[in-house]
Amino acid sequence: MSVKISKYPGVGLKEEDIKGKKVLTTVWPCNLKYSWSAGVAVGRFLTELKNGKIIGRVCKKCGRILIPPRMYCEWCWKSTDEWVYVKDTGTINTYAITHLATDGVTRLKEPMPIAVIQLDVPAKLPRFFAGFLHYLGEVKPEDVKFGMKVKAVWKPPEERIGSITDIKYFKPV
Amino acid sequence: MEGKIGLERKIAVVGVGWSGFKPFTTEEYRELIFEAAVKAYEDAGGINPRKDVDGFIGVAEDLWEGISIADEYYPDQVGAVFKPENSVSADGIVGFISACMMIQSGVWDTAVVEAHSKISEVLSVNDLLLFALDPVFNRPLWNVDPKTKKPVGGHPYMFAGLEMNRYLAETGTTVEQCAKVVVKNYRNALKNPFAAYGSNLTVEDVICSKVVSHPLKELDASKFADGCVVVVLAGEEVAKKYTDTPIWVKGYGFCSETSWLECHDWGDSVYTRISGEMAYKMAGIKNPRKEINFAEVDDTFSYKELQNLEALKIFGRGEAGKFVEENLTAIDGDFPVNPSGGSLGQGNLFCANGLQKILGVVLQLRNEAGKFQVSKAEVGLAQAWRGIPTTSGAVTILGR
Amino acid sequence: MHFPIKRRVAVVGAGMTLYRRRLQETTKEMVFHAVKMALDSAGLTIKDVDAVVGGSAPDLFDGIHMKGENVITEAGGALKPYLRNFTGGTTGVSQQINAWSVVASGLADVCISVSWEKMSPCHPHPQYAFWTIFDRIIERPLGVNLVWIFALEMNRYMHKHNIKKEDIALVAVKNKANAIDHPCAQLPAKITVEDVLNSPVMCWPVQRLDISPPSDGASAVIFASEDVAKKITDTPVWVVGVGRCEDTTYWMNRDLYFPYYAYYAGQQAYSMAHIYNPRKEIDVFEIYDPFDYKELHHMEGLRLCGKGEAPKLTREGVTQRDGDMPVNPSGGLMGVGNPIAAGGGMKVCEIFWQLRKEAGKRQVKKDATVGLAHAWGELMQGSSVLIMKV
Amino acid sequence: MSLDKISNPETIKHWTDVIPPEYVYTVGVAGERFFREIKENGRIMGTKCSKCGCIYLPPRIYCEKCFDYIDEWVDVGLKGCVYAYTVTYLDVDGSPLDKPIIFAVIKFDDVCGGLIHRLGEVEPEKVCIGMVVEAVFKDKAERIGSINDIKYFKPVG
Repeated sequence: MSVKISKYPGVGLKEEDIKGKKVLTTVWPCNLKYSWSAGVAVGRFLTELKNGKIIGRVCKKCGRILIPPRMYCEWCWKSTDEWVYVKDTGTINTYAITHLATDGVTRLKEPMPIAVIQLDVPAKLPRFFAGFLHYLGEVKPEDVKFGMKVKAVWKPPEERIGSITDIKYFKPV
Repeated sequence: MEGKIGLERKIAVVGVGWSGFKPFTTEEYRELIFEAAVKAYEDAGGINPRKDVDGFIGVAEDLWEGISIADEYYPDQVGAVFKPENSVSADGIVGFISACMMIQSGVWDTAVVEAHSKISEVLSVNDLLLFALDPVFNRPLWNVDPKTKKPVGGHPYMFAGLEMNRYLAETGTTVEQCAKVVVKNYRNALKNPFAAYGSNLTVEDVICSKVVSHPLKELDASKFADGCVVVVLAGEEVAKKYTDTPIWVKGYGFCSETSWLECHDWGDSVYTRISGEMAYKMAGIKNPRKEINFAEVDDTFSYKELQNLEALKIFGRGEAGKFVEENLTAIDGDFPVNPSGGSLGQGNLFCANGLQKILGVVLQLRNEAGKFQVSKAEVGLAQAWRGIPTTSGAVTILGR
Repeated sequence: MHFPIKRRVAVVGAGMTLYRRRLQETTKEMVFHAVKMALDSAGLTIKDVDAVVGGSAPDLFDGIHMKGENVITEAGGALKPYLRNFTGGTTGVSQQINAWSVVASGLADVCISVSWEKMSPCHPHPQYAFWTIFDRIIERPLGVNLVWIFALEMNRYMHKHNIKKEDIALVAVKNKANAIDHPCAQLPAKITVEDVLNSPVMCWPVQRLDISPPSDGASAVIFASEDVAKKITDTPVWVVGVGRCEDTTYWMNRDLYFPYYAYYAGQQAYSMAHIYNPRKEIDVFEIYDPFDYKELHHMEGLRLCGKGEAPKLTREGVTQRDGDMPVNPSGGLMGVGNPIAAGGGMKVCEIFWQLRKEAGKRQVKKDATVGLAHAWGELMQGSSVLIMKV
Repeated sequence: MSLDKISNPETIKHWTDVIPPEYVYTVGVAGERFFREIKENGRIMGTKCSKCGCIYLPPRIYCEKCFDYIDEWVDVGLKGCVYAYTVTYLDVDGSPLDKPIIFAVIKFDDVCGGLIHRLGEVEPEKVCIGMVVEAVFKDKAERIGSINDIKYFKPVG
């Protein structure tokens, strides 16, 4: 730090200072509502998930299959060309085992494995692959391995709503 | 390659593209951006962003998208992957100026600026406007119902009401004159094929519309629209490679007034005045009324157009209303203002308002504006404001 | 990028507040503290300032929409050109690129660049705000947590190069110890590798002591043109290179083991600064370290060592303050705290102080003349690099 | 290159969600003193710059003109005048309000800034710019140290 500066400003507080109302505060519960357009690509992706299928877009120039699908190939910078169904199997590209819930403080009762699933799709550019983030199931956390073959476990058709959670999780095969 | 650096380096708009400009669009916003980018790159002589563009500037404000760090979702659809890219949370014109500064500092030759609005996705726009207030001194005036979590206590347009009240009182402008702005811009929009809200209103229609926050009426406020604008900029030496009709950036300025609404000058648009002065100085303009032919200024609320025109010194203080009444600012008038229909006629695009203004000016300068083409278009001015409850604005002057 | 940069730009002042989990100061007050200190240290007054660049990460931390507008006056931007840069975690350095261009373009002679973050208002925990950085439709419904993606990246990195957690924990040990000498530090500590390995698991392989804390804080630096800089100081710190790069949004479609975004951002800055061998030609590094493995990851991305070699350098003490290649002598985000944008801002301040030999107890042993500040962020996809030289 | 668009309205999909965090803001160093004065003493205090004499309301820890720290506190009184006002007929969600709310920017003598607050005990038609108004506080027991401890401003005389 600059040797010339002797004091740095700031008044640190403890959680109790705020909870115990030692300092004045104002509160605002924000509840912002949105209804996001899924658009052409993700809209179709969700529809197909409801049908129990995974669909991607093909860029004929670089030969990639883009999943999650998008209407443009960011690499060639052109529109993608056609739709293609892919199998719901893949390998674990990387995984982690979470002990935390979404809010960042609540601890889960059971640690849950999550993974980036590399779908079984021919990869034309080595750095890129098709796939997405999802839960792993029917496997003990300590048994999860890199490169493990996995397959999607779908919710029963009547429970599917057209969401990424229509896949319950991926399980090892 | 050797060239001028700094403000002497001339910059041209070589391509513009747009998409949407509708109250509701079915595409995802990134698909809208892609569409606008395709048009802009084609307009710039068919450039390939992966090869020909040195840098990109994105303009986005998190909560208008419902995404934290909106910049994350920016690179793919404009072709910016692995390219220098920067984002500003400001008005579109500030993004445009950021790109100009990068070109003038010598690191980039060609730059792309993108701004968009997907406001139809935001179901709680007014809650969000309150969320922009100072949480200690201003926001507690509203209560949040603990059950519904909905804030109550008066429409946030009351900030526009306060400004309008003070502006009318200080200048003697009348509500009829403000209504005339609405009538003019909605009529202009009828001539503009991509304006969403063109209609044939009368001054009475405006004055008799529902009062939101006296003196502000429902029709004084612009309605919202989705849309995206992409602009391609290039330094002098490369601009000619891309287009035969470069539109030169003659000057720019941006300014923020204060972060304390209590200190805001409610009757005047101080930020516009200062950013205007900055732009005039850069462009060497002494008499804006004479040296500029037309303007696209912020009109998210009707009185704003008058207030901004006065702040820009195009009209004297308190005179803008009179000139609007005399049809001086009509498309065929002496000094056309918002010939495209402005935000009132085309819809309020929030962060993208500034680029929409630039788009309007560029089309005029290229004589490509069709039915809303003004007769004399040598130099045009674009100005934008960030909307309530902010005090930030920007100006740019473009010329043939 | 063909043009020679003719207008030289220097950093002439820096300031920062304490970094704490909760500060009583409002966002406005924090920003004023930092800007005031930076102006004072440069010997400038507000009248000398032509423009202001602010930088701050998500609005959902401060809980103020369009939060750039909330600090205009405090940042010194009242009635002046003011803009807010915002590129997520990289903001702290990418805003310096914006501020640099304001001066380099000739628009301004003196520009304040202030970064701030007040994460404490967000409840139940600032982490919650991070849920909203994920894809709205295909990730958020899974209940994603920020730590997840880092755990995924860390695991991939460890797997690819066969790196042990012990090696990564060394970074946490080093940075938290470095922070002991930093007067603003939030979490300075003398810890051991065992402490890290025994700390609670957040998301395997990430444990509590692998992570930097959420913080409140602000930092500011002053940019000046050559004329002004030479008038007010004998030791201006010149900005010689800037770089910024972003990878695709679809992080789950690429191999996470190597940070190509850092590589390309580094390349841009190196070529602008005419640096061919960064390991030899740059003396001191402030590399973004919100998680301990990120420091190693980015060292590889910035070409300071080969792929998978960074743990070895750390083990050998090369990256210690008295080492051959000091990395994060400030204590980094692991030790000083991580108020997102201000975290990057702190790194720029530290390089400024190191190059001016004003870092006191934290001064690196070698004679530092060239320094690099790096920040990284967004969906593990972006990097900004700033190279400075005395 | 072709751009596919949605042509079948049945395939339009939306994903609806909320952003739910709650916020607790500290009122700051200057705000702490300001609101405690309101709560305990029913006084409206500003801070004064000893260099330029400028008084700030809401109070700040610095002078924006001299750009330096200030810590002199002065009572600005309870009376101010209306600088701008508006009568709001709609609520935040656009529904009509039972009773219109009058908002005003209230300026105090020789003070930089002022307060934005509601007006009460006055008919909307009677309000005018320049009108002198006075703060009406809640009962001391009800005050919590917030800007709402002032119920509203009412016309004087």
